[in-house]
Amino acid sequence: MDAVLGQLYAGLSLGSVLLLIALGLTLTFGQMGVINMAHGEFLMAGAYTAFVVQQVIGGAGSAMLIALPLAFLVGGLLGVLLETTLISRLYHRPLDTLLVTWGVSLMLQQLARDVFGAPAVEVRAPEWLRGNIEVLGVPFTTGRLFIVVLAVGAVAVLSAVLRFTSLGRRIRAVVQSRGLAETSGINSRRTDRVTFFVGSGLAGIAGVALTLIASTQPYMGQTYIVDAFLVVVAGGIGQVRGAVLAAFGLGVLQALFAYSQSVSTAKVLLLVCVIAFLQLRPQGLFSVRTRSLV
Amino acid sequence: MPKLRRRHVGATLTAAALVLGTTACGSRVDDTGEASAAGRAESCVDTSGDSVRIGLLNSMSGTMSISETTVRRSLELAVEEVNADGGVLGKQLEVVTEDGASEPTVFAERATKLIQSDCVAAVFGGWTSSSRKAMLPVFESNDALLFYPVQYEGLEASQNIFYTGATTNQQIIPALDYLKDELGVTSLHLVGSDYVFPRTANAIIKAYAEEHGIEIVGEDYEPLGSTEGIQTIVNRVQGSGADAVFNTLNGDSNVSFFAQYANVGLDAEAMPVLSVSIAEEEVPGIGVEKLEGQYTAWNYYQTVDTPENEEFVAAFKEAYGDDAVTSDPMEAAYTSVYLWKGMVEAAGSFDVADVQAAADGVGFDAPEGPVTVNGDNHHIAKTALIGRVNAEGLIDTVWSSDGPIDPDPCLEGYDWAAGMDKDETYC
Amino acid sequence: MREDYLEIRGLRVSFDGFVAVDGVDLTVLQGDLRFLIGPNGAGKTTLVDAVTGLAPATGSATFDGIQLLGKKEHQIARAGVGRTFQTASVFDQLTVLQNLDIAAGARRRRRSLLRARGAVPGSVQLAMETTGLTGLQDRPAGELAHGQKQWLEIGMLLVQNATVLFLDEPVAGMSAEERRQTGELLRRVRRDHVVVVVEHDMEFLRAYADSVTVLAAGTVLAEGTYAQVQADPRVQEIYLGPGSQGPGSQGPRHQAVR
Amino acid sequence: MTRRWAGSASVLSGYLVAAVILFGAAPVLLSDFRLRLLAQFLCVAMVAVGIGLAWGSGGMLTLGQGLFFGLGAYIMAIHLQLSDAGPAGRPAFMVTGSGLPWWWELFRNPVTAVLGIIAVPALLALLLGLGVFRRRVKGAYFAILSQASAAAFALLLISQQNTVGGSNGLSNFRQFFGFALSDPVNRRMLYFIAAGVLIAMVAAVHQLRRSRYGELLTAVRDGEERVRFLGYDPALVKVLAYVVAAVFAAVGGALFVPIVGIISPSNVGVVPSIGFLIGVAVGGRATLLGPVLGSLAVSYAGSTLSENVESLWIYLQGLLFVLVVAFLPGGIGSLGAALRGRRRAVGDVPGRSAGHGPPGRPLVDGGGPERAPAGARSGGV
Repeated sequence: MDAVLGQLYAGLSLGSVLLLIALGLTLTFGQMGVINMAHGEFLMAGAYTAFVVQQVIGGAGSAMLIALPLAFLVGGLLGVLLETTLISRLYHRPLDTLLVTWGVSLMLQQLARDVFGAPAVEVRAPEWLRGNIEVLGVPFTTGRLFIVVLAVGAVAVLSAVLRFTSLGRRIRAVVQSRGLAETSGINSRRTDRVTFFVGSGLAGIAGVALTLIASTQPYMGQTYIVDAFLVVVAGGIGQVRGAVLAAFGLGVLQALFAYSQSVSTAKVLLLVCVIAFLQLRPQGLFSVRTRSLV
Repeated sequence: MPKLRRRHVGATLTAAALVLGTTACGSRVDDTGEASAAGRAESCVDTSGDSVRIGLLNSMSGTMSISETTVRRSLELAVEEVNADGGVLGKQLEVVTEDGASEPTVFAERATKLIQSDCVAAVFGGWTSSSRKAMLPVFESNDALLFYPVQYEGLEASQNIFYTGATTNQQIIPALDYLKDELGVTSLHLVGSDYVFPRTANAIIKAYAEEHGIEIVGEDYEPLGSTEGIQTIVNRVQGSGADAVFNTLNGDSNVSFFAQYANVGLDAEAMPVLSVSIAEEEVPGIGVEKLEGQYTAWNYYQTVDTPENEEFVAAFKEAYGDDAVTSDPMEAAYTSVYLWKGMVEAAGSFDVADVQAAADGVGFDAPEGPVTVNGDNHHIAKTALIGRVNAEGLIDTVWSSDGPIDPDPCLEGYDWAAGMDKDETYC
Repeated sequence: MREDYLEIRGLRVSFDGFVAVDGVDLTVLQGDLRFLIGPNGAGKTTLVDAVTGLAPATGSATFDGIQLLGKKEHQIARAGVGRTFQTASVFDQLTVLQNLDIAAGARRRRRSLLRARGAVPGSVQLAMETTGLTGLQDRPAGELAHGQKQWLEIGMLLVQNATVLFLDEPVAGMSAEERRQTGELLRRVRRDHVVVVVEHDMEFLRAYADSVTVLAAGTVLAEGTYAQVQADPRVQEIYLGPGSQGPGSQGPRHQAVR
Repeated sequence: MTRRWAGSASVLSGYLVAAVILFGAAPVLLSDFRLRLLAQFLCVAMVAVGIGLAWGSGGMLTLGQGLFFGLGAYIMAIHLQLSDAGPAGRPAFMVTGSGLPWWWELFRNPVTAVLGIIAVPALLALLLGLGVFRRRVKGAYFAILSQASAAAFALLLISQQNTVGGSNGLSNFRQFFGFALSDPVNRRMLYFIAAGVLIAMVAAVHQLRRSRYGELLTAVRDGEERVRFLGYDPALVKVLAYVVAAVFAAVGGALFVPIVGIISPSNVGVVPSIGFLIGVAVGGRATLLGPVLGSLAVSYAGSTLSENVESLWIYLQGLLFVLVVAFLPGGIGSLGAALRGRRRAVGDVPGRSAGHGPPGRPLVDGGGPERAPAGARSGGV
């Protein structure tokens, strides 16, 4: 029982990490058809933001709180920079954005290496994010709990924005039909930029969260990007609820496989599951009925 | 028109086939019986001038560059010292550097280049087992010399490689002795990265444990560079109730492992972790407070109290800044240059065969203490040290073996290892 | 000569609860140039989609005794039912000849696919002559004028050996002269094909339609000759009446389903 | 017609030049070391030829060719290990393993090994391709799935320490079908084999491209939905190109093993799989020779530049990807044509203008593959 509960929690926390990364991806993928391989490097930028903030102000507790919004800003600005300089030229060639952003990600990794050095740097977790809360004899580590909360919060805020604000309505309109949205007076170019900002900003936040459980080093983004894309594909493009279900589903599945088999086998099984799943639902869990995407 | 074109394509292919056909076939394995005897390239090492070339082959890019950059630095430091001291056999060492790019095939390619194009007398470098395995056939078929500076899984003894890091009986087995005798451990959980060193080390540990009545309560592997399964692994470790953890995780997985380990409320008191792949330079990235009090097994620490080490650390800090730390692989690399120098001078020649013949018994007062080359298996006798991480992030020696331990890469001196599968080429 | 006909009975298409086509019956005979009209959202294109396999539907649509519903697009095409699209969708990178050759080739034996094309196949030659594209055979389709692209599409239908042709707004965006030529082309084609044209252009309709079916809100509102349909008060009310869309109006191309 | 003539003439002279360089000049001018390196590059170029067909002509961006490269390489490596070990022998590396896995035995025989190198990847590609293309998974979905499959394959290999050497992979081969690998004459023979195979592959793709199938493949790339309504099943059309690309990658991998002397999971994962694409993009994905030449140039640049200025090559690699894909989707070869095209058609859509490539074959503009004809699924109700 303990073991099952512990593994469910492991799955939940892994799912939260994947969700934080995949949320931004699914937004940009859904709205613009852009596959941003540099998304992982925005995550890395967020993690290094946390490191820099900690170096500057020292106190780990306040540093984490300052780093979160700052990392959102850093990730977002990097995203907008990428969008305006390169991606905006490639909207009609989605597969090419994949390759171009891969090139960007290579350069960003090397840049991080040259600036911060190759070895991992330490971002100390604040006092209140160390240790655990024990429930039913299972230790729920507060650091991972924080990530779960962060992910749930991000989903809540994002859903609220999409549903209730005019920005959200614009985004949904563009996702469903770019042409129609444009003819009804929505500046889709500006909406794209805002979406990219938000999506990349979320990666920045995910980066800060990752410093609690993983090492902060130039290649950290690469470790997660493939899994995050699997979440996007399984969830259905442009679907927040799909991403949520897919992230937690894949997270829990992986944790259970890892417990019963081994960690490596778990990842292989996971991929097999996703391919099998796409046989049943090629559009992912949820799909938007659009006339532009065939 | 299409016909014309097809005919030309056909002509090209025929030409290709002709060229293939007329190429005289080289020796067949059956012809000579022994493949390696055939057509070995002649050495092109030039020792006529007042300098001689050596190659430094380390990963300066890619994931392994984190560790290998520091090895490169200590190699360069040693070469500088040797040159300042008059060189080897009166010849200055001229360094040719290459990047292994954390990629075994690149190691093989660059090793070939160093031997065949740059005509170096010896190559120093490599870190991962896969890089060594990739280079091994290159050095054997070209009959050249590689000095490999990292502790590894043993069970190999090529005549063209000198292994200046520890083999398993100089690191893993003393660590197990320590856990059993000094800490009274009766059950162990094995945690490692998913690659050859942890898997082989754990095979040895399991054989040892069976002989000495230690229970292995769990064995988990995390893919290299990954952190996603760490939470599951720590869950399992905590649930296993083991007396101690034997940790062969490599690199960044350690960061995640120790953070999670501390967060679920485990520490060195509750369940000590003995790591064999965490050295001084990894400590800051993991976090000193998470590691404090945990154990490591090596043959050298920065805190080792010998006059040679005092000089080594001082020279290193002078060259690379006060924050620079020294570690076991760095020291082993530094030592390897001096050992080669000793062998060449004992042989009075740079020739590979002469150096191999003169290698046995060549010694050096290394920073870690006295070391001696074993001419049979090309490993070196060295002292095992168990250490604990202190509050400054350095490692203090808490136990050491009685003097240097003779290298035994094939574990021939251990009855309990007799049943293990071994590489018949070398063991 | 055998008379082919397309027979649709009780066709129903719904998307997420919205019924786009609601119990349509339609019979089109060979030699009859049938026009399908109706206001935006009437279900014209959806009907074509359903019969050609793009939209899942219930009911029945048979041609030559073969049930078309439930088959995959390429199987329906092989059964002899072809279509064009509102936006000309020819292969821009390929030449006119290549476009037609591909359209003509679905029944070729697999092995012949691996060889290069030797001489121009007769059916392709004929189609180029019929559509007036002979002189342009080596021109990439992407470089053709708008009208020429539409003709190329029709040509592709012809060489495809389709007996039932669905044409979705074939004259949209064409000049008057191009429309006339297209109309003549359709007249030539109808003799040995079942032809259904979805069209908004009333002038064109009046000039070339043999018969007209009016759809509204997913059902058949009226059917008959142009004059009969025009005289129908219900049709006038929803479509041709004063104040509604005049002749030639095409309406927006992309209407939302919901 | 004249354009066709010009095209065939230039392609023809390309063959001749390639044959002269590969069989004549290179072996004479290059040292053994450089020749070995060139042979290694030729193996990578074989993968590129396949990608050129699948991606350039067929629009399938396959980010997982490492999977097939690895399959071919590992089968070859297993065979070489077994021949080294002698009849009924066991390869030396299996130090912690218990016994020889049964599937190793399949590749002990040289004939079954060669068949396996072709058949295993072909079958896998057929199954994967049918599963994916039948369900109309394409574009980005397909790219991501193929990438994930390469990642999973690498992980699987790493976790199989006992059977395929784990992260160390397989190495230390002594012979190639009975010929000693330490003999420079035999190494030269390996180079000639690689060169011959590469030229044969280019010729095969050449024939495919000018065949009706090639035209059909391009049609599927530019309008998969439209092709369906002409009575073809696009899944079958795509699967063939995908299988051919897989087999080419596998053969490249199989020859890579004796030439380089090692195969390990780091040669098959995500990074090397994308690495195969750089050369194809640089050389011009939709041209016949672009993928080969681009791949060779990129391999050479990578090897030369990183020999001493390590980080520079990483930046340059990234920059190449960005500049070529974003601004020259037709590859370097289309640079001149792109400039001319831009001058000629001022009002042209950016990105499309790069489409007019070398004479003879229509060259894809970068936008072609993914842009389905808008009409295919649109239209009012």
